[in-house]
Amino acid sequence: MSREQKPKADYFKSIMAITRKDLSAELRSRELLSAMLVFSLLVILIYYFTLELDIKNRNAITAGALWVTFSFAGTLGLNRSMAIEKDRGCLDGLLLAPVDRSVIFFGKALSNLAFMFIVEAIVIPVYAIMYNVNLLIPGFLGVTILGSVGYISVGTLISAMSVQTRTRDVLLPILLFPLVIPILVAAVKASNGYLLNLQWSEISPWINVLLVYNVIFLAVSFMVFDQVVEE
Amino acid sequence: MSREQKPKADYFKSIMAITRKDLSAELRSRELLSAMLVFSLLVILIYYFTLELDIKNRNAITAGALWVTFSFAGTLGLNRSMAIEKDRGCLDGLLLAPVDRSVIFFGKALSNLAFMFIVEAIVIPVYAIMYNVNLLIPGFLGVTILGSVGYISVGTLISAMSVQTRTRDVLLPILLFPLVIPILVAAVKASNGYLLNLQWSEISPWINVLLVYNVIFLAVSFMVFDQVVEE
Amino acid sequence: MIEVKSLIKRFGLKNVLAGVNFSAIPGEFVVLLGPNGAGKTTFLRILASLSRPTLGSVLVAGFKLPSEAAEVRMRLGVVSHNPLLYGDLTAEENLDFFGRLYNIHGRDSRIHEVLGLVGLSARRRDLVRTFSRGMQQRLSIARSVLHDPDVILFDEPYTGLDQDASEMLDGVLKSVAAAGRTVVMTSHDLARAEDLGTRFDVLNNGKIENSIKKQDMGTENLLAYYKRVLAG
Amino acid sequence: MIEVKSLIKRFGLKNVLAGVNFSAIPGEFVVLLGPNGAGKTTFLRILASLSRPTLGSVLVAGFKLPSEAAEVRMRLGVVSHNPLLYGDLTAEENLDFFGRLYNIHGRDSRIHEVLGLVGLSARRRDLVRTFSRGMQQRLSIARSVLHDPDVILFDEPYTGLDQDASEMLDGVLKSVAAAGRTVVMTSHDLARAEDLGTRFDVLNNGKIENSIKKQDMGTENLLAYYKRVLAG
Amino acid sequence: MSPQPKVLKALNIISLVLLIGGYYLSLFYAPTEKVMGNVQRVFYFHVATAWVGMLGFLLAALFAVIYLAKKDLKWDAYGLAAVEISLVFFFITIVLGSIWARPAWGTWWTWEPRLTTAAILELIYLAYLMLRQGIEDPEQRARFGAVYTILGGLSIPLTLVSIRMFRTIHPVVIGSGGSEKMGMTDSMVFVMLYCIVAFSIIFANMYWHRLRLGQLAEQVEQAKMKLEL
Ligand code: HEM
Ligand SMILES: Nc1ncnc2c1ncn2[C@@H]1O[C@H](COP(=O)(O)OP(=O)(O)OP(=O)(O)O)[C@@H](O)[C@H]1O
Ligand SMILES: Nc1ncnc2c1ncn2[C@@H]1O[C@H](COP(=O)(O)OP(=O)(O)OP(=O)(O)O)[C@@H](O)[C@H]1O
Ligand SMILES: [Mg+2]
Ligand SMILES: [Mg+2]
Repeated sequence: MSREQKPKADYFKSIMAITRKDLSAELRSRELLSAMLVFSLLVILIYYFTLELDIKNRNAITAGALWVTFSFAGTLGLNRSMAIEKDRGCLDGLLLAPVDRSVIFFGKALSNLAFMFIVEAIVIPVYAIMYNVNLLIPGFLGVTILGSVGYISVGTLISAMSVQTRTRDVLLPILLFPLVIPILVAAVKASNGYLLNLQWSEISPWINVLLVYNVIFLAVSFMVFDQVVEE
Repeated sequence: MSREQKPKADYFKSIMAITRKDLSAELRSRELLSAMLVFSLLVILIYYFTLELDIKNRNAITAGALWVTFSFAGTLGLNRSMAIEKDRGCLDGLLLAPVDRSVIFFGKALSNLAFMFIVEAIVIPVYAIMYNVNLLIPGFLGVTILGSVGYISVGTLISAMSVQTRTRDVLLPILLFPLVIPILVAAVKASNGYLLNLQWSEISPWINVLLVYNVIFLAVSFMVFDQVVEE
Repeated sequence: MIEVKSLIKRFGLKNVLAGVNFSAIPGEFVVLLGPNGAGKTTFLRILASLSRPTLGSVLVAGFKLPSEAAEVRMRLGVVSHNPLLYGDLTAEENLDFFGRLYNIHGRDSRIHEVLGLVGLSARRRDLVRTFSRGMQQRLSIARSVLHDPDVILFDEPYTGLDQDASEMLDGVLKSVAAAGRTVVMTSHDLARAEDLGTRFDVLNNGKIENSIKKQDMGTENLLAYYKRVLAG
Repeated sequence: MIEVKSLIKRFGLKNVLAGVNFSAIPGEFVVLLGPNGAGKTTFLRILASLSRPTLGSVLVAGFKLPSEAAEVRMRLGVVSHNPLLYGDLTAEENLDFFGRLYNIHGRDSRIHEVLGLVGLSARRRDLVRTFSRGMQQRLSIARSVLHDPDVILFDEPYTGLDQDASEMLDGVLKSVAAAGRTVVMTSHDLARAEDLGTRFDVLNNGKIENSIKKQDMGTENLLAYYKRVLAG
Repeated sequence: MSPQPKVLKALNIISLVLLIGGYYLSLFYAPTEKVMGNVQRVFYFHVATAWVGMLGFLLAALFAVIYLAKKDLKWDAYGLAAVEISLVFFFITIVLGSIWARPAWGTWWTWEPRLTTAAILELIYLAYLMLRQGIEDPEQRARFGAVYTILGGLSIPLTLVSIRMFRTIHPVVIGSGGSEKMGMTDSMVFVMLYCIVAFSIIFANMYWHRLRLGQLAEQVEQAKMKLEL
């Protein structure tokens, strides 16, 4: 029996199996998405309630407010998505499967990204209507996508770590936020550039920062992921 | 054997037993407090970074920024404190004990309040230094205490509910924030009154709101607590 | 003493318990048998006041549930599928905490005693979360008998216990039953059940389908009896 | 085929496994015995590639751990203390998901088959989180044999199973062993162990203290043997 | 525990002497800066502690890579020691900066990229300690810690370039044209370089002690274990 080869599952098919499992579980309960959405709206409301900014200031902070909202909602999503894996020991189940660890990373990252995009796709128009700003700017949307990819790639890695600690519910934002602040700042700056119709030369450095961080974070996360899921 | 009476544990002693258990577990690991603290600092930082407010605006939002920070850090604390009860079925263990449900409520609320106060006692001076505002105003501190009591009393109730749902990590802020917005707004307004040295007549309505909400929330939470912990 | 009349428990539209009648007197040791998903855990949780009956009357230790729950709880010792312990406290601190809530006199010496009983004296200063499954189960048993309860509800208490611990638990259960307590236990281990119980009830299809005293069993062994009942 | 040489596993400064030597050939059914906290679960987790050895060499199904873990995993069926199932998926969806990861041909019919085997066909469309303990354990067993593994590692698989399910599991294990697979199982149920196993290893104080084949046991029963080994 | 090796004892004395020398040079030898006056003397320690602070964080990232490759817990201990000491030094940087900022900018703290990124860096490594605290198994703790220090190490460059990306009041010294910054005389440059070297040696000294402390703690644990058995 021993050393003869058995056919392995296809790399991409396995990734899709994981993503599909997450999406279909979510489709049934819709609890994660609805939680992220309601939470996003609450953050926006609380922002305005406690800050009481005047109109002029409001426009200047659109990108900031949106990104704070996305990152808090994102943590919620990341936490939950990994907690599902940990609850009945499912993560062990995944780890027992004969797939590369990077398959697990990409599978989870993809479904996390999908949740993030769905939330953004709803929050951005709602925000645009509520505060009467035009957000349908291709550049702005592109930056949002770029920023989300970077955020989710570190986020998936960190949430896989934090969920295995005793203080899992509290540790994720603490570990994640300081690391992604460069991404958040660059995304906010670049978005503001598009919203305020600045020159490309003023926007491009931030886009570069975003691209560099995306590449670095994705590469590092992908490379070290097996270190954080194995005992 | 049946109907003869057995001596019950003293009401206040039982409350203290629960609070003490929480505090001594926390004293050992200090994980909850450090998490709440670091998280608070992060929220303040993110605020700065994404909003980039100018000096004038900053002063006006001190109370707002602090209360947003407290409420986010508070959710973290509440969530964790109840998750500890749920993890190995401990909540069932508490419910099996021959103490009134209100004992459990007050015991948990007291330890949550203690955590909240400790966090505030550190965050307020740090904020005062970082933003260069004087916060050592008795009225301001009094309002902080009042607001925290209200927040924690509903918070303890809601966290007992949310922790029993499947989506426990995400549900708490969603259920809690809309309920405590009156408290937050009143606390922000009253604090601002003290910070900007307004007349008592301008502050007192908000203090009244706070007092009324505190009494109502405490009374209601205390009364319905047994409904949410029992199956 | 336990008395349950036409108890119904519904989850959604499914009647998990569909009219259970049950009673047990002091000194009686009832083993509750039944296939997976029969509702044994659900039944015990209701007796333990952890779950409310949808319909029906429940009397435990002479008090009504759910109205006189506090009195019932004082007299109740429960082992459930979960250990009901705090992972961040040591074994000793866990027992001390529950000891306070149960208002136990001579708490320290009693804790010492039960820890010895379940063979965890050497590990009493270790955090519960580093315990192996069987060690948690042992502590869970210690916790349940700490206040010398009148009524004992044990849901598969032998789970994860090794030979020593199982024999220890045999001893505890026998001495408790001999002291005139009421014991209700579920188990899938029929050999053990046969040895300990004084009565065997089979829960199936939401009802107690059969109940037999040990002295009435004659030459039939428990396994045969159980299979016969399930076969209808 | 399993071969373990001078395996050490340390938690902090505690050597939970202090030099375990162990081997099992195809067709062998090893029951791992030992008191609570002896390190049985720890040992099985290492064999299952879920935990890394601190020191020592481990060979499972002819491949080295941890370096050739992926090959090992393909040939491994594991039941652990946790069900390893998604509560928010139905029984069927859970098996379908794992079936994809294991690249099983004729997935649907195989799932149908194992669900029938563990007696959950009727509940296959129900969410796993509404299952009772024993039902989760059944599904967990179905999951572990889905891909017809060469090596089977079962940690107290009888936990929570009722009579029917236990007999089903007996059957599964016997047929698997007869088909030349390697089985390692832990259990505290010596009667069952004696019936199934072809070899009995006692893990104690971080070492395999004794190992005996069934045909060499003579008239001594397993309980007596186990107690004698523990007594030193 | 073996007594301190001779080199370490010598290093203790050298460190002390260097520290006293640093005090002397910065407080008395260096010329008083024209615009800011005596507060500017804080500058020498401010820069030197910032340097060793970041040095430790970088070392930790390096050790993390080695740990992940070699899986020898020794490297984890090295990394942890570097982070702990650097956290202290970096905290001193922030405090000294604050003390300086009070007269220079009229505030203890201002929201400005260099200061903010410095604060974030400190928070990253506090988070690192919290991560370690939440994990029992030393091997897992080491792995997670290593992964996190590598990610944290990526943030250090950003802190460095932050002052170049934003318009800011925190001055840029190295590599800038030198037009706006305070006029550094040669003796000022000398004191600065002296302090950087001195603090590097002090860092090495403390690092050695911290490693020995770690080994001692481990021995105590082992002794305790033996007693229990
Ligand atoms: C990564 C951390 C830091 C590094 C590498 C750093 C480095 C430096 C350097 C090299 C100078 C001298 C500039 C010159 O002489 O032209 C300087 C000046 C100064 N730093 Fe920092 N610093 C750091 C963090 C901080 C922090 C956290 C604060 C405040 C809380 C601070 C406050 C100051 C002040 C007030 C000055 C003098 C500014 C002036 O001349 O107007 N620094 N710093
Ligand atoms: N929260 C719930 N929601 C829906 N159904 C439930 C819930 N809890 C239990 N059930 C169902 O109730 C039935 C009885 O479950 P219970 O846990 O009482 O069984 P049991 O007799 O203890 O089984 P086992 O021997 O496997 O432990 C099962 O069919 C289960 O699916
Ligand atoms: N993460 C951990 N940290 C520290 N100690 C641990 C950890 N996991 C297990 N242990 C210790 O390792 C020892 C062996 O545990 P293990 O779970 O392997 O025992 P076991 O033989 O499976 O026992 P049981 O029969 O009770 O299941 C126990 O003393 C336990 O306290
Ligand atoms: Mg059950
Ligand atoms: Mg075990």
